[in-house]
Amino acid sequence: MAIGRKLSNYLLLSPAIVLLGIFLIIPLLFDIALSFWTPSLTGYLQIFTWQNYQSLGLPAYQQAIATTFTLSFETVVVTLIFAYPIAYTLAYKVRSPRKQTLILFALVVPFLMDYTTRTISWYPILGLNGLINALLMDLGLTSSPVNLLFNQSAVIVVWFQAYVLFMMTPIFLALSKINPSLVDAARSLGASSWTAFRKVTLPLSAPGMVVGTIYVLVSTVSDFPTVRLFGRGIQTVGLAIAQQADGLNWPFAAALAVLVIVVILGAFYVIIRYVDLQQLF
Amino acid sequence: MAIGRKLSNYLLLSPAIVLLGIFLIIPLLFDIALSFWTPSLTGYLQIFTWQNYQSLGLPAYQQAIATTFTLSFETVVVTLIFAYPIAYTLAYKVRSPRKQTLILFALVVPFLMDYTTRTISWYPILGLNGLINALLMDLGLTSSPVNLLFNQSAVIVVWFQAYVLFMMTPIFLALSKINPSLVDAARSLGASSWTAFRKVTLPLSAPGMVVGTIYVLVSTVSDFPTVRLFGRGIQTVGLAIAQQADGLNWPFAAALAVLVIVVILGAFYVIIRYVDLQQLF
Amino acid sequence: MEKGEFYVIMGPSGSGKTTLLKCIAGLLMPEAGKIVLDGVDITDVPPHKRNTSLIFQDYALFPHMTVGENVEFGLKLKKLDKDTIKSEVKHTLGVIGLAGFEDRMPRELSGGEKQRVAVARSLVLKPKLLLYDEPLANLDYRLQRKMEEELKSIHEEFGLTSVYITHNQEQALSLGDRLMVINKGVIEQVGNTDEIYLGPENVFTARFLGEINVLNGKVAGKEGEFVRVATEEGSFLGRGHGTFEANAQVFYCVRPEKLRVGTAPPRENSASAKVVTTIYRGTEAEVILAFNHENRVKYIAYDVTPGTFKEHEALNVHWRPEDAVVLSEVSKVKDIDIDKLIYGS
Amino acid sequence: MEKGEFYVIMGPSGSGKTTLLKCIAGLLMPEAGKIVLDGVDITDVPPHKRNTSLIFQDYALFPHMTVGENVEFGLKLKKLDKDTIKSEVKHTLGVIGLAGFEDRMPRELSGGEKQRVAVARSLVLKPKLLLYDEPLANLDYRLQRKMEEELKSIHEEFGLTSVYITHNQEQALSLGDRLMVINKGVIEQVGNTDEIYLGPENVFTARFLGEINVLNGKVAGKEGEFVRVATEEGSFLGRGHGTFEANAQVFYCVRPEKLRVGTAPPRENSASAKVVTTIYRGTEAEVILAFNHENRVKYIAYDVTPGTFKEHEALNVHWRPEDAVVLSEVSKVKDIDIDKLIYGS
Repeated sequence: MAIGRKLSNYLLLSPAIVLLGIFLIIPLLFDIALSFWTPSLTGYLQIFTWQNYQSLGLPAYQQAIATTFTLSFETVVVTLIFAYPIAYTLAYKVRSPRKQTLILFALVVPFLMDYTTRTISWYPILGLNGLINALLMDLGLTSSPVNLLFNQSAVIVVWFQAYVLFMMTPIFLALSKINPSLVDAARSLGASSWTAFRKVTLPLSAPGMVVGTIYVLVSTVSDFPTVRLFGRGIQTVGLAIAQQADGLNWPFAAALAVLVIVVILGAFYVIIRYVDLQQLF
Repeated sequence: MAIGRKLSNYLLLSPAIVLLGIFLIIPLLFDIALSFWTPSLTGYLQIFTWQNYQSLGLPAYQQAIATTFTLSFETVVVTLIFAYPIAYTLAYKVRSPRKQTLILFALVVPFLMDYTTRTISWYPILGLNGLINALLMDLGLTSSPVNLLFNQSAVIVVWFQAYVLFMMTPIFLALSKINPSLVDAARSLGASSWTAFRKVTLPLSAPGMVVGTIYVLVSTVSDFPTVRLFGRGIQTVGLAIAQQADGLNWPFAAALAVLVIVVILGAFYVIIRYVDLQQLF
Repeated sequence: MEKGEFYVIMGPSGSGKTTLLKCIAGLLMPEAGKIVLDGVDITDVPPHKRNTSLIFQDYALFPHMTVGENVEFGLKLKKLDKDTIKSEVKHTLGVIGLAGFEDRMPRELSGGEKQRVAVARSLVLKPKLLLYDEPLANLDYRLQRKMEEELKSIHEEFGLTSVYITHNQEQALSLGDRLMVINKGVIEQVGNTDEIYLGPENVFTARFLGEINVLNGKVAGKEGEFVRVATEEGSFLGRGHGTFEANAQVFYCVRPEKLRVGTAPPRENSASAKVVTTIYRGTEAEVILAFNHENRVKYIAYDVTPGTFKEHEALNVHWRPEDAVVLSEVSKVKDIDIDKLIYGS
Repeated sequence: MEKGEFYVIMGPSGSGKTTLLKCIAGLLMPEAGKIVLDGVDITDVPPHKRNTSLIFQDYALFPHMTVGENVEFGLKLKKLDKDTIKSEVKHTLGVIGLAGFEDRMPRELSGGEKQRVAVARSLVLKPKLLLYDEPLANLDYRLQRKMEEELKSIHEEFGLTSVYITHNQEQALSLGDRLMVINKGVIEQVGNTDEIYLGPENVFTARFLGEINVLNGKVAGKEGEFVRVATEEGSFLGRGHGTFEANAQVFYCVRPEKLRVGTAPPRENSASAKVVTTIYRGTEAEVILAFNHENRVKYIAYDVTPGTFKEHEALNVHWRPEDAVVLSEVSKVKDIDIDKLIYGS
């Protein structure tokens, strides 16, 4: 009887598993296979080669890889610095759950903006004739317009706007879960507010920061349109993949994508190891 | 003293609020303003006009709006149907939290694939010489290759793969929060397994379904590259916005974006009203 | 189990109480054995067709339904007509003291009110068997006592056969007609509550049903209906359970409220002792006494004023032979740590 | 509050107990008034410089630290050297019976063990004032009784001045040297525990500290040290608190364990009554009696066997004038529903 039930559970589940396999795993496996095939004018030939991976070693791509992870890492740091205090305020200073929901909802609305429009909204703000330059010149801080677009800072600013919510939400959830007595307990045991925050709140909210970091990392690494629009001349892996794919060199694009997966998994592993060592879960 | 503390809280918070204002609210306001300005060859002139909104009434755009929401709605339905049983199995049949975490993690890995690569992985699967056609012809189910690409179904399939996790995660979280005694209680009060599911589990997991629906809705409406690559000839609002922005008709692109926001907010409102009426929160 | 009875199953955490109850309710399948209700084997009948109803420790009220909808849940599934349902719900809510609460949501109720709704929800179905899974465990002590009285009077009013599981001896003693003590899935003793309280068959049952003083000793002989036990502190008489061989290792047990204290000269079943410490609770006092050989016993005194017992004061303790029980067995389960089972740590 | 005392603050939920404790610990600011410790006004001193330590109801152990790290948390902040810290932690864990638990994580502990770690964590700092916020509320009844004894002996061993808040009258009576009863932020009564139990100043305090029978009546005169009260059921004598005018509305209160039952001819302070219902708990019985005019009282009988009291049986109830209290006030707070405050519903 018990075995029968277990079996029927698995049978019920099997169409779902098959679908998951087709839609999630097969493209991944295909991507890996593709990265070992030979490029051709029509896309690829099913002939094994190491060539695509060897090309990754070219200085241009090493440079792109370095730029990508530097940019992503900087974005993670910036979003973390700004998302944490907002999440903290929302979790601890806004008492009523109703107000919390309302504020979270209000924060989500700007994210409903279409991707393209959100992006073009930045030109009139950061551009040579844009809002900020007008402001700077009105205040007499500069006599001629400053170029605020088309550099790494511009990319980070746009990414910050696009992904800060992905950092804030998990931190907010992690902070909400912390029993407020713990901070009182630390205070009562002789810790100052700051020490209590450092020894109790911060380590207990680390899982939220880890999840937010992963979200931002994954999102920024493959977001090539922003780099194309705001970082002219900057080459990232995501952009390189898009260029290779446009040029029908799919196998090399696939190899670049595999590289990204490996690096992110590596980052996961390091973060989780570190967090686990600190006994946070 | 109490007032002093409150004030210092707000002061501490103010840089964060200012930044949020700049990075989240200003682009939104700018987008709305833009939608009332006059298009010009260089982008826009700050002259008020209703023209952009009047253009929304053109049959071509009405068609695009209808197509967009039909496609998004179908994707929501498909992801819901497949994500629910998987989330259910994960929440109730996989007992150990450790296994749950591992499975969730395994499901996330395919999403680490770069956007471009994930997309091009579908050509060799769905294409005329692709895996599925080879399979169909080997099995003798068809004599000549079937065109599986470049139609609405192809777009939905790709979106399903890209966004099913956004549907599954909130449903999984909502299901995990349900006290398992509730189903036992319903059974013990005379409900069959199916009735217990329908009257207890399903309504209590509705908030997860609502959140998942919102995620998928928002993501698909503005995802124009997938439509461009897999739905040749299909016109959606996201695509139209990108085309107008490319053609430097920013004000009209902005008006389209405002329309999307209004429609999604309307959908939110209806969903939340309905869910609230059923007393689910 | 007889019809109309209030049957209490008692055991420490992890003794299999809840598992047993869920097997009866059909929510779990027994690995072996049969479940028979009214002469019919219901082992393979699904829970919703069993005519049993389980009341949960955590209330398990449906949070998305009003109190009224919770209570009518089972009736609606029986497809009764609307007016009948409405009047039944109203009547039952009245009986449990929540008249007019139909439109409240569970989250608006206090712990005691939630518990009452949970009881009403099962009661309204008039099941053949009402199963209670430690329903008062999450309430505070005063409310527990009050709810005990209410459950007892509901039981008398509706006359439904009830099975109640708990690890709380006070509830077991005050609610049960009949009592089953279980431990790690093994039945330790079954009987009327007062029979078990006064005549436990082993040390586990004795200690689990309330505090009891235990002295180790050896059988010294039989004297009429009593057994004489030689302990470190002297040789005492008590009622024996089972047969006793001379010199067999036994446990000599007396409940703290059965001890008497005085300065009279030593008689049968008496010993001198010193006060170690005293805890006063209103006019009741719990006195820890040490005998000459340092064995400690607890004595409960009623109607005393603080200061009645002084530390190190010498007293004479005595008790009647019929109030002492001589036991040869610790438990039917081997190698258990009774303290751990009782205090859960 | 004196040095070394065990001071209990007792009140119903929402009476401001926890707020008061948090003000003492510095975690909240009082809106008015001062907090003085050892003659120094500490109202504006931040919590970590107060030398007070609070033990929380929900234990509040740091989940990301081992038991050892939890206990040494406060010592490390004092920047003591490592060896001192290690030996202090070891000693304190030994005292509370958790020697060798240093490397366990809080999630691996049972409720009672968590509570002990929470106590150890505060104890190890030897604060001037140890504050307990209902630390036993989440434990089961037996474990509560056991932990009460342990807390009492820890208090005696360390001699730290302690403030303990609770809404449980048993804990208040068994732990406290001195007791303060508060209600909605107002102090109802302060005194030694037995003084308050036997001489409550108003009905709220009387009922809150344990069960008590209350009859409404009018002052009929003074007789020596006693006040005569005319009630529906007769005219009775009792100790009065305060001054009483003739014909003033008063409450005549007797605790259930102070009633005596017999068939002797009526004397002073006696009335005939009928048994309504009886609940047996082991050898103790709780008997509800109805007087001639249907006023009900509770009587607690010790050392009886089930069946001693029969329904509708007529009895004669009597009690000593010094065991009855005549009160003129319900509470210092106006318009309260005592039942709701006591049972929380």
